[in-house]
Amino acid sequence: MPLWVYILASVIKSAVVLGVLLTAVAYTVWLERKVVGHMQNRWGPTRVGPFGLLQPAADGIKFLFKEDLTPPHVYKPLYIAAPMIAVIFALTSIAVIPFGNPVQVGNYSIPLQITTDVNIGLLLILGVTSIGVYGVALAGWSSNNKYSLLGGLRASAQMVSYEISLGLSLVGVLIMSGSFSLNDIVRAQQGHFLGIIPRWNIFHGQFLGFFIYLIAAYAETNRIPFDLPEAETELVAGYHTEYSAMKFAMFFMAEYANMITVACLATLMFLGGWNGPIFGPYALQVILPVFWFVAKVFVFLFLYIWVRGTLPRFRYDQLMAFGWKFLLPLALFNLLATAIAVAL
Amino acid sequence: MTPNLNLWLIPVLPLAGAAINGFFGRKSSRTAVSTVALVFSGAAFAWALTSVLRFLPSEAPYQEYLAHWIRAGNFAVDFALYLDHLSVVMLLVVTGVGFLIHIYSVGYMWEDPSYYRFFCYLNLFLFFMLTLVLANNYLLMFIGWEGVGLASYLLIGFWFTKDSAASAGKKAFIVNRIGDFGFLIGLFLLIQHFGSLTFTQVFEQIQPLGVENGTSGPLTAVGILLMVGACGKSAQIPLYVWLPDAMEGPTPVSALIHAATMVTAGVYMVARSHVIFERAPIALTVVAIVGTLTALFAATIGVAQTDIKKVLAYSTVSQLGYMFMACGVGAFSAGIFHLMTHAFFKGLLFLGAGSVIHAVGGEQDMRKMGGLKTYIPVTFTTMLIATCAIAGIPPLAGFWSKDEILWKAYEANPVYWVIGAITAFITSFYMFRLLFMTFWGDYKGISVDDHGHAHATHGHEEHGHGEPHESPRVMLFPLIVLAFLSLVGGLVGIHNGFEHFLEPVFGSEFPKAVTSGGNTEWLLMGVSVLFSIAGLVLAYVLYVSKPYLPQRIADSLGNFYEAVLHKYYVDELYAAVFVKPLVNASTTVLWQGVDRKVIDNSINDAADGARHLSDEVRHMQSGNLRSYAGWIAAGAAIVIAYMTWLGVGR
Amino acid sequence: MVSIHLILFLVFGAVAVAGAVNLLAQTHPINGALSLIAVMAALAGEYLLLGAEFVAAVQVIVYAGAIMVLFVFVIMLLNAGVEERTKGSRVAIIVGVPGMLIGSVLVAWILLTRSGTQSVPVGALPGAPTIIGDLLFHQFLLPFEVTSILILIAIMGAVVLASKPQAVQKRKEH
Amino acid sequence: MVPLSDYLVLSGILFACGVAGFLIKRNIITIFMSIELMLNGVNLSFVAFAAHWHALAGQIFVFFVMVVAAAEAAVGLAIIIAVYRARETLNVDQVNLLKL
Repeated sequence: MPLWVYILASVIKSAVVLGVLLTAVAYTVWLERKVVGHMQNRWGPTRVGPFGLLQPAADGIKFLFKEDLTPPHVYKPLYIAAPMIAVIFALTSIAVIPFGNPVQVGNYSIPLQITTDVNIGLLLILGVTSIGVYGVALAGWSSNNKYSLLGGLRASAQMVSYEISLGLSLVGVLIMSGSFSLNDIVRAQQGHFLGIIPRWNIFHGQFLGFFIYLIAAYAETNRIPFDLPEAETELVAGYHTEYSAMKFAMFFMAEYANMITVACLATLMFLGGWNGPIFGPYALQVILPVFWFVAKVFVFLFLYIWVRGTLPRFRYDQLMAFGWKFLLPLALFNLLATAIAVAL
Repeated sequence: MTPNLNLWLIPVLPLAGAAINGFFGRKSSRTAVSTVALVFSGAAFAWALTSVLRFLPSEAPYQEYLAHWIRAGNFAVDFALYLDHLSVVMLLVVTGVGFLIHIYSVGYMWEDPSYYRFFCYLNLFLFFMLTLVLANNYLLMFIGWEGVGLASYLLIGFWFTKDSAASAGKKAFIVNRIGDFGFLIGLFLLIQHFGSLTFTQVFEQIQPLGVENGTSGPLTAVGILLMVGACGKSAQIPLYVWLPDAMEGPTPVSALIHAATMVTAGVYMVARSHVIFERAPIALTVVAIVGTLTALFAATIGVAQTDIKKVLAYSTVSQLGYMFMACGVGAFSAGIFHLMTHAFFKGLLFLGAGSVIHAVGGEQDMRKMGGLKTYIPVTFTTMLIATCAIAGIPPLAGFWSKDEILWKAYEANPVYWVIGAITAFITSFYMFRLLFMTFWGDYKGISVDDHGHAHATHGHEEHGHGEPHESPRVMLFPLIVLAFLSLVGGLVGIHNGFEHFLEPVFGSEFPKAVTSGGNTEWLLMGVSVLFSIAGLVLAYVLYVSKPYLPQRIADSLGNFYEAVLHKYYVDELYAAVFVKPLVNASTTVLWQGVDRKVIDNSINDAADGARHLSDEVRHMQSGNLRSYAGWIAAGAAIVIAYMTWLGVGR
Repeated sequence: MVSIHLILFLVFGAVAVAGAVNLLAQTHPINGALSLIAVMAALAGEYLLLGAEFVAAVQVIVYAGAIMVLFVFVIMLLNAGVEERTKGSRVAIIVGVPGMLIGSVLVAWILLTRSGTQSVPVGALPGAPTIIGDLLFHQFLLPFEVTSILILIAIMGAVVLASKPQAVQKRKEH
Repeated sequence: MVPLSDYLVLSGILFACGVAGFLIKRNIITIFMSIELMLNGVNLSFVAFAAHWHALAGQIFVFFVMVVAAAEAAVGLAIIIAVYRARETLNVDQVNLLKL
């Protein structure tokens, strides 16, 4: 593949993915408001556009034009840098996620992911998300506000704690596929049991792993029931109390982008990635895997929202005790069981 | 090739016994302690006997490699054992007589509060003695040599609360050190010249060498130095002084260590080194002269002693002199023969003396005995046999071996024979003097209830001590066995049977002795028997029929008698010449000068200096982390600079 | 010819050195921590250049993502302020700094004069996770287990050290 | 192609910066971070040597260094917290009672 093709393909892919991602972020917000509204027996946004579909655009415009307040006692460099850090690392991790089988364009096989197939793709995602915590932590600290500080402290402790369970829940999958490459992991999930049940990891002995991943992912993304860093009833708004306008929006974007990344990862690791019934002409064969992928991500996101509409918030000591005393041993057990099963 | 004999068991068994008694004896009953001691020493004897029986058919020496010990360059010493016909004799004597004396001790020591300690030491002694005998190299032999010295020290000073016993132990130890010094230097010379201490290797290298003339050869030096060592261990002039004092120990110890086994180690060592001595005539002459002089000298002292054990001690010294005389004239097998018979009858004499002492309640002065033959008939009978044996009355054991030695001595040089024969006469005289003073006449002892000694005999207080009485059976049994051996032990020497037995070791260098026998030998034999009987008669005259005579003779001899009575003032001479100057020099120069001024002061100065230095340096310990880091950085820089200067990594 | 490898090396190296110097220059510990994170990220880049991709990933996850989070957490927890410029140690300035400088200069001199021109090719040694894992669980199994015990002890030590004395007291009473 | 010595020089610079930080910094947390900087400098030379000598053991070493650094960070930060509780300061110049 000549260099120019490579660069061109990368630019196109980046633009498309970024556009889709940001749109998805915006519409996940809309979806959440809508779904939670219906769950709570109300309508959610309805005014802007049909079914309130233009609501995200309106919100965006509002954030852009709002006055950007900087409180006087903040530590300015970090106060400004923190939301950027958050959003940058949230968006970066999408780079290594593959959406489907490589596409034949002319003579060239173009992989449906921004980077080429990196064989430590999973580790990159973990690394990048683990750095993402700095955004929240620094925001809390630099705001020079005790609510923010508490939120930041909570966020960093919580994310470091649950990252371990998250990582360990993924190791089971890694043992089964024998590779860090996300493409390989998806490829290992092709086929069916008994002709019907897809050979996804969630059905292939990793249900416990998926369960652990699910819980740890909620904690990692600071979502209900683990949204203590921004618990409005006790900390006003946690680490983003002092933020407004676009900086506030950046945290929001980061949170939803992280949700999407986590959902993508769940899809790749446990739900068979883009595997699904494929038929029809070549164009359909190209589109269908992407469709399956997006569908699974959507299901996962819906689960997020559903949980948010259902569960109350944990207390902080419960959160920590749960993470260290229940989830971590469970993850270790899962790892051990998987290793023994594979070894046998 | 001989089958594996597992010789190592023989020394290790007594060691195990010593360990068990030493660690657990304090809490155990006397029966348990004696059972352990007897079982392990008896097992050693039994194993030695079976090993010897399995070994004997072969002529070649048997070697047993156990473990590495020292490997330094080409020099190697191993833990390895060696068995040939010479060691066989020693092995059987040591384990056999040792076992008998163990049995005897059970009775003799029964009342002693440190019963277990005694048997622990005794077993330990057996271990070291067997190591000495079975070693296949000089160094391992030296270990045994030192070990028996240690055991001897411990046992002489067994009643260490008694001053004389403690100092006798020290004396034995220190005098032995002088001999060991010579021995060690001899070993160093061997290493220097032959690069080995293993018997076979050393002797292999010496075999081809010719006989040395003059005094300058290495073999002569080695021989004389080894003889110095033997003098210390075997109580020869000038290092004999410790042995009479060693009688402070319990009597079984005197019998086992200071008569039958340990003191003969020197003879064994000289015989073992016969290859060296045969090629060093000067050294051999030294051995002969020392032996001859000691024999005569000690015998004359023995005449005047009144302590029953002292008489026996000087007799032992004298008999050891005989053995060295034999070795000195090249008749090693005769020496070993006498060693064996001596072990029987001298062991018996000591045990008998112990029985006598036991009978009279701890008294050792013969002047307070007398008339005991009716009280203690068994002891008397066995003592009589032993006395006849040592006096050389045919056909008892001593006659054969002594006659053998005198005959060999005559062949070498008639002067030896003359002195030897005179010594035999004196020996006969003082031994019968002992016998007559002890058993004939009337009992002069008082009915002792309080015996000054903290002896094993103080159990007699329980049943009162009026009449002298016979010892328990456990003590009599060894007496009888040894008496039997003293009776018949010499018969193996008829027709040079013993020499032929030892031929694999010493070679058949005696064809001359067999052929040129005849009249001269018979004549000499007759003369020596005559001398012995003369001694007997003289003793009878002086101490039985005319008991007033000895005092008169003593008076008429005057100063000479005084000198003999005081053992020729040798102890006093040594004290004046060696001990006192040493003590003075140690006190003034070493203690006050070197130790106080040099060593103490330098240590104090060093401590003061360290304190002053610390006073300065401790400012470095400021408690400030960054200062520490600073010192580390500076130190690292110095190391890096030094390594750069050295050119590391170039 | 200036290769892309060299350019990347220089860029990452510049970031690392800048971060390290910034760590020295900044008076506020949180800035120091961020500089250190930058250094670590740049070093991860250097590791990628050297073909040690797994090391690079672990560098980011463990160092930047966990250890430094701990630092930041503690800084936030203790509300560490701007450093006071106390003069507690003359030794560090008078002895330590010159020592450090001399040592560095010597080492640099040795490196630059004696190391020749051997160069390290890009991706010369693929540090693939499988190979590393294989080494770690076979050849280096014992050290691996030992370090796992070490870290277990460290966790317990940290819990004991950092828990409040009253809390320990309370637990004893129960 | 980058000469090995360049990697080593970079690693040396980082290490020297760490040493300097240890010497001139007063805040105990910063000093601790200087130690981490030194460890990172050493790690770089390990990886560079691993690539140069084609020996993966160098990379394995880095893992062990990281593990030790993690353990050290856990314990060290706990100690820092304990010190801060006891003395209400993070300045090492004021934590100097451990002396004669």
